[in-house]
Amino acid sequence: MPIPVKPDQSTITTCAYCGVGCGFKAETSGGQIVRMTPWKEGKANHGHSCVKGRFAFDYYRHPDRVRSPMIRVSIEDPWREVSWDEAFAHAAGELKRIQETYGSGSVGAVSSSRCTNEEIYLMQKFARVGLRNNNIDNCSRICHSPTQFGLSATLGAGAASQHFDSILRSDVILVVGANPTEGHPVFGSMMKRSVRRGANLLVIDPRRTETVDSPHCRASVHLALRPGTNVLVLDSIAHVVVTERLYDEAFVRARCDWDDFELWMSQVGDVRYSPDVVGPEAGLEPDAIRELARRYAAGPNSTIYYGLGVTEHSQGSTGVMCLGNLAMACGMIGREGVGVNPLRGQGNVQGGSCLGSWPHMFTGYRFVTDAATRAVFENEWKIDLDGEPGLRLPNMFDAAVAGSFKGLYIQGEDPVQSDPNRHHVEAALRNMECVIVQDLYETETTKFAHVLLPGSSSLEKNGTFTNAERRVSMVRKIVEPVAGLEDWEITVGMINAMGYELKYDHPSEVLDEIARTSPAYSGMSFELIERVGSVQWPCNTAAPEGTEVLHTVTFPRGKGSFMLTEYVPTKERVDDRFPLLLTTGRILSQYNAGTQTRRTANNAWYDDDVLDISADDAAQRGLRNGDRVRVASRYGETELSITVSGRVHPGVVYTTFHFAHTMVNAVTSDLNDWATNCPEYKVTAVEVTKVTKVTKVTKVTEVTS
Amino acid sequence: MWSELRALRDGIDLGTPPRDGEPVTLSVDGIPVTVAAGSSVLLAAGIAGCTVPKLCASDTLEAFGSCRVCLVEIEGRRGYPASCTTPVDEGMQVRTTSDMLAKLRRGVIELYLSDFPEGDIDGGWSQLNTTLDQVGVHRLADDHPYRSGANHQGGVLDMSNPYFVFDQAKCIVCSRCVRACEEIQGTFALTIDGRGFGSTVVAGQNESFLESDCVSCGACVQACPSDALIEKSLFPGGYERADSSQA
Amino acid sequence: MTVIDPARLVEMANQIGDFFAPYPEQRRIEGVRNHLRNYWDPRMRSDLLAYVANGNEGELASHVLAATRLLQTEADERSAYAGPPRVEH
Amino acid sequence: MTARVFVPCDALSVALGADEVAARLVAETAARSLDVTVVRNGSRGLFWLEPMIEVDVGGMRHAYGPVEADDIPSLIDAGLLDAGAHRTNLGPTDQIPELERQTRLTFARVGVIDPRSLDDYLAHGGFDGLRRALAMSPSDVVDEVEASGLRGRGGAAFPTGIKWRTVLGAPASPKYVVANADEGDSGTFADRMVMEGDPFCLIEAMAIAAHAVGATHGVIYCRSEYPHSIATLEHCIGVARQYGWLGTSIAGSVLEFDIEVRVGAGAYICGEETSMLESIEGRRGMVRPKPPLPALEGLYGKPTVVNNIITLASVPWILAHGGAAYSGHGVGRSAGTLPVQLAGNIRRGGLVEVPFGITVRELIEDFGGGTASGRPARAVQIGGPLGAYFHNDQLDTVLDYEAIAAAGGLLGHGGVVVFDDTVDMAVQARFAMEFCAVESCGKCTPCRVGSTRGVELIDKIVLGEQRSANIAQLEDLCEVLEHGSLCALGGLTPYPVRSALQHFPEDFGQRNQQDEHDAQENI
Repeated sequence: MPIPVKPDQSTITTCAYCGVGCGFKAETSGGQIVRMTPWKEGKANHGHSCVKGRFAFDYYRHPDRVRSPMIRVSIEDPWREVSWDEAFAHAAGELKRIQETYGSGSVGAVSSSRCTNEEIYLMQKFARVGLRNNNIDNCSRICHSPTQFGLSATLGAGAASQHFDSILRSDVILVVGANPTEGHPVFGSMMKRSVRRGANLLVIDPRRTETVDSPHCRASVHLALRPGTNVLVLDSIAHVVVTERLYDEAFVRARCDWDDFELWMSQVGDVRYSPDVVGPEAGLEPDAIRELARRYAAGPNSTIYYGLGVTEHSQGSTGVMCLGNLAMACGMIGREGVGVNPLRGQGNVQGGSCLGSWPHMFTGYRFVTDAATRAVFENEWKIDLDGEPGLRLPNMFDAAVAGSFKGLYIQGEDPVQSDPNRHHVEAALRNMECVIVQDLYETETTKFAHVLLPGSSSLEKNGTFTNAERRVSMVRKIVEPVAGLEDWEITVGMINAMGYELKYDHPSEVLDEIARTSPAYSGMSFELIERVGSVQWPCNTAAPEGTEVLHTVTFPRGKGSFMLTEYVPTKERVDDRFPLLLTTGRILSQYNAGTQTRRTANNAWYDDDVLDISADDAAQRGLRNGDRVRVASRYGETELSITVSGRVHPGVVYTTFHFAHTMVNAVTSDLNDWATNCPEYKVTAVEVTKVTKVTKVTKVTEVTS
Repeated sequence: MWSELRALRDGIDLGTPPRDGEPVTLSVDGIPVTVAAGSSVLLAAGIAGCTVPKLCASDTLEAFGSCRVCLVEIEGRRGYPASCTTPVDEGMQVRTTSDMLAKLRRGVIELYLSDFPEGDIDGGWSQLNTTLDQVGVHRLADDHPYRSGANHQGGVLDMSNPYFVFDQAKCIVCSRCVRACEEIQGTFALTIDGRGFGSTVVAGQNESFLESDCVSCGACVQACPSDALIEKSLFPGGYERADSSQA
Repeated sequence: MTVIDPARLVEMANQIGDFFAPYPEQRRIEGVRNHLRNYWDPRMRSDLLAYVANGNEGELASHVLAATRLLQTEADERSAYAGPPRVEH
Repeated sequence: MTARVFVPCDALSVALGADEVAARLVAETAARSLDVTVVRNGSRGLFWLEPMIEVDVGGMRHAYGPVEADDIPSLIDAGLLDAGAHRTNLGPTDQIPELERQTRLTFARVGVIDPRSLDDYLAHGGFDGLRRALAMSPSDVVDEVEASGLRGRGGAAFPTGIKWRTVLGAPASPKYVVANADEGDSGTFADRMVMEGDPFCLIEAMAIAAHAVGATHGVIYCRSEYPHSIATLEHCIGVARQYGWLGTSIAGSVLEFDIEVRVGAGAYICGEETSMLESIEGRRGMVRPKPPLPALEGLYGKPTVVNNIITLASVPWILAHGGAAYSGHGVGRSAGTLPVQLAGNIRRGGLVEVPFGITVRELIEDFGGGTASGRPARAVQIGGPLGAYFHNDQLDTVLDYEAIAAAGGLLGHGGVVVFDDTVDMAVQARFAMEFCAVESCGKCTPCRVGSTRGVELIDKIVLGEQRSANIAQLEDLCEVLEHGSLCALGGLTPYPVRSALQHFPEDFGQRNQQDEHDAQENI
């Protein structure tokens, strides 16, 4: 019969894919999800969706799911299925043994932005009360850690200043290093809607992306800069603003530190940042830089949206500061239609940043070195806390290679595929004595694990996510977790096994604890979110239902601070051996490391990473569309097929990193951001050569071994 | 503020986007109702509790006025304007039911039914089913003169997208999918090809959905009132077209 | 044994130094000092200090070297502060 | 002194051999060393006389027609240049009865002047209307148009002054003037004749409209089937720009206005004003719902005057001579003149500009000379393919908007198509439904599906299948089409269908009982 199954139940939840955080209705029939439909009342998506959230949900019932806890002594051994209790006891026992042998600081944990706020909070609590150190990091280390750093430094809050709807009030939209229509599709649709209504779109991106040019949405200025010259170009834009006196002096005098502003003006106002000097170095027309600066400054309401094209550089944090400076200088902050907004990659990257999963910070971006903050948590947890920062994830790997770091509890992460310098990460993991991985599937990283804890997908648990606009929304359990425990219960089990006893009956109690200890969340509760649908932090007595637009009256740090943003060229340079610059990104139908989307029918659109190369560069190398090529850098090499594309300029090649076997992170550089160690994924000097049959066979063997 | 986005409610379709505007008071079937200026008569009627049947209208899309089911009568105006495309005016007096309206709606619905697979109506739960219930017509009589006319029951069945089907036999050419692709998603992958009775929804340059620029966001599936675009996951045994023989 | 390779520590410290270089003298040095204090594991700091003290001063930029020396004092690192806020709530 | 001979250049005359006539004339006069200038004028609209050439003798024009190229030697031999006697000699042009009896206001210059000559235009009162308008305030210009009683000649007959006042009052900018030259009604050609015979008049009219409403841009949307019109317009717009009648500081005033020609792609529906706007904007020609009125949200969402070519072409005369002078013609609420286009089975087809108030019979018999076939006229379709069919016993109906409406028809764009007694009115009714089906944009369901069902029903009726049920259904369908359609295409299709059914029931498969019974058996 052609009559469709009618769902018997519908539950509102939040999509776990990207940082847009769309509200969905999970419709079930007989306990099975039959479809996901976008929730009209979802304040992030207003009833819209993308191919991932709307359709790509089958991953949760894929045969590859890990269905039981497993342990093994050596990574050469086969897995042995065990009970949860045995797994917890074994894992905790190993961590304690390592600490006794190598010291308290020899173990750590890393949390996942695909987990809920409550789960991320429990992971940092695990490190602090279970491991008794600050060796806790989160996966935004490799994506948006510079956002938190750079925006905190300038504006005082490491988060988007606006809500998504705000873009409909913008006259000018500046997109820097982001491709919303692919990476944040539902927000991208909103952006296009704003452009169709007359907003002027400005794009800074090395590629001619879909955002630059698509039907009825075209950038009026596109600065296709050479990868790695972000700070140079942004300083040049600031130069135009300063030298042409396009800044909003009244705003700066009222809201910002004037002395720092003058210091900043003297720096960016220098002739070394004039478009005539910068243009040739960045591969841009000087007048295009001027045009973009003038349009942005003219507003009346200009807004900035940016992505990993800003952060994933050795000057990632500096680049973010450039954006904060620019917005303050032009008075484009503190009302609807303006602002500075990071587009977050994963569903809960903002939550990952907010909830204290940092080696140097507690929840709400408060330093562990601050005794008063420590006292709040010591009082809540009834335990003495370490007052010194711990190791960051890359430093944990460095320390593991050096032999001083031996145990790691990884929640829902696949650093072997997604972290920089794959060989270094593998060496680090090999050097550890206990690697605990909590994940939905076996991954590249679980090959190095000793304990495998079956994670629960976002369809299998209760909690909250915080999206890229600081919006905290409800995640609801639609189906039972495959191995019986939700992720937060697993971490609670680990904490208890470490010897610190605690008990929560429901994740709402964890959010209550976050509210008790964190000023920006002080008004937050499941009850409130249930009542109003979703809540943007800060949520407190002054803003009992949350805050849509930040910085309307003052900045959290008081006066806005102009930071000096000297351009320091990356050490990664092209030369005769590696004459091309490789930059990376993502595509609509696949998601990050692809662990979920690769297990859905989304492969129909994109079933492998490909390398985009300009026609010039392809011709020089005798390459044609579809050819297999070897991509080699100073760090490693891999093989990909090419697409000859008009979207990249000569000298630039581009790929995605959705597929494990392509090992793009074996090629990318191991340089990273000066402030946060966020990897420089966006700039790697490479050479591309056609694969001969012999090498191809060799490579395939290597990959499958 | 932001009404067009934020005043949308789950499970309720006001027919046209809610507006931010000065209050305007009118009466619908004698019931006074106050809505924002710029709102449609259809929306006002809904708020007054007078349900007007509709097919091409949705509160997530701008009014289009193609289905001609939401016709009403307005005191002092000629004819039977579509309530979706008629903005409210202060003091306007609207009638949503009359013998003539019932006759016209029935007449329009019969035209739809004359090109729709009968087997897909009983037991269905689409917007079309709701509208048929409201108008009170569910099938053409066996001897109805419209029977055995030209139709699209052998039209395209596009299964290329991994997640949804497009079955032209069930397409009522309301353009909701086309408009959703433009207004909501902004991809402009869908269009109406052909003219008049030959008008059909096509993806791209008359390609399959998978080959076209369609990004599979699902906005078209969400918008479709007649299940011509529908999730494959709702057909556990696989999608099969209803018996295409029109009596 | 050092917690991580000292060469890596030197590289990181100089990279931090590059950022603060354009600031006036005092803020430049205190900026680096504050960053190391607030963001680095103490073992990384002490390893760097030990390495530098071991005749490797020349590997650090002069203001970075000055900052490592300040780390050894208990001065109030908030004076002339040029880095991100240390405590703001 | 150089003699001037006029040979029409409009599409119809050219189709009948005017270019060959002109070429032959040039060649023959040159061979005989005669001092002759051949002027290409527009058509006078006396189509049965085309190609009709004229010679200027002492300031009076004398006509010859129809003329073939091979007639040229004999014409010259007969003293063409002195209006000599010849088989084709029609006498002084102005005294040709079908022309003499017309009241040519809008078409005063058409056929008289060289359409491409600005000098000719100026010598015949060209731009007098604009000059006078520019001396008036925009509101006063609108008053003048209102006073004229001019109503839209495209078919809807909406008062032009009121439309202009709405645009004048709209605060948004920029504003547009769009001239609708998508003349798609079968049997109509008035727009074409203006564009090919007096194009500066259209330019002047649009500039007047621009001044009146505050518009800066004009668009002439012309159907692609009119290549001569397009070429002539492009040429004249260029000339107008060159001599300061378009562009900035028009005629020394502050008026700034320019015009572009956009070419349609052959869809009848693009003559509907909102579809036309969609098409100009680069989209598929689909009807937009109204409101918003194009006067407030028209081209690119901005206030827009959309007028038919004839409406616009009436305006310069009104401004030059005053609204009152115009409204002095006509009857009742139908003021001024109507350029009627006689076509179909008619002896003397062509354009007839007459004041409202004349009867249909006068048009057909006095001007048209009855049917071409000589057989009795049986039906007359007035107002294009969607106009009602008039029975020959209704021919005394007066030509004015209200009277025609009262008789169940509509005047439309002024097309009058005559049929003799051999016509099958069921075929004509079917044609109306089929026309709707072919030209439907497909947006609204009554028109998209209903037109096809209409064709099917008429086929069944003619075959005698369940005749009464099908006729009842056809009447219901007509009701749905009339009241339920989005635009006039579906809304008016019932007019020809119903009028055919009502006045000519005998054509609709009147079968005997046995036939009906057999037909039912066969289902």
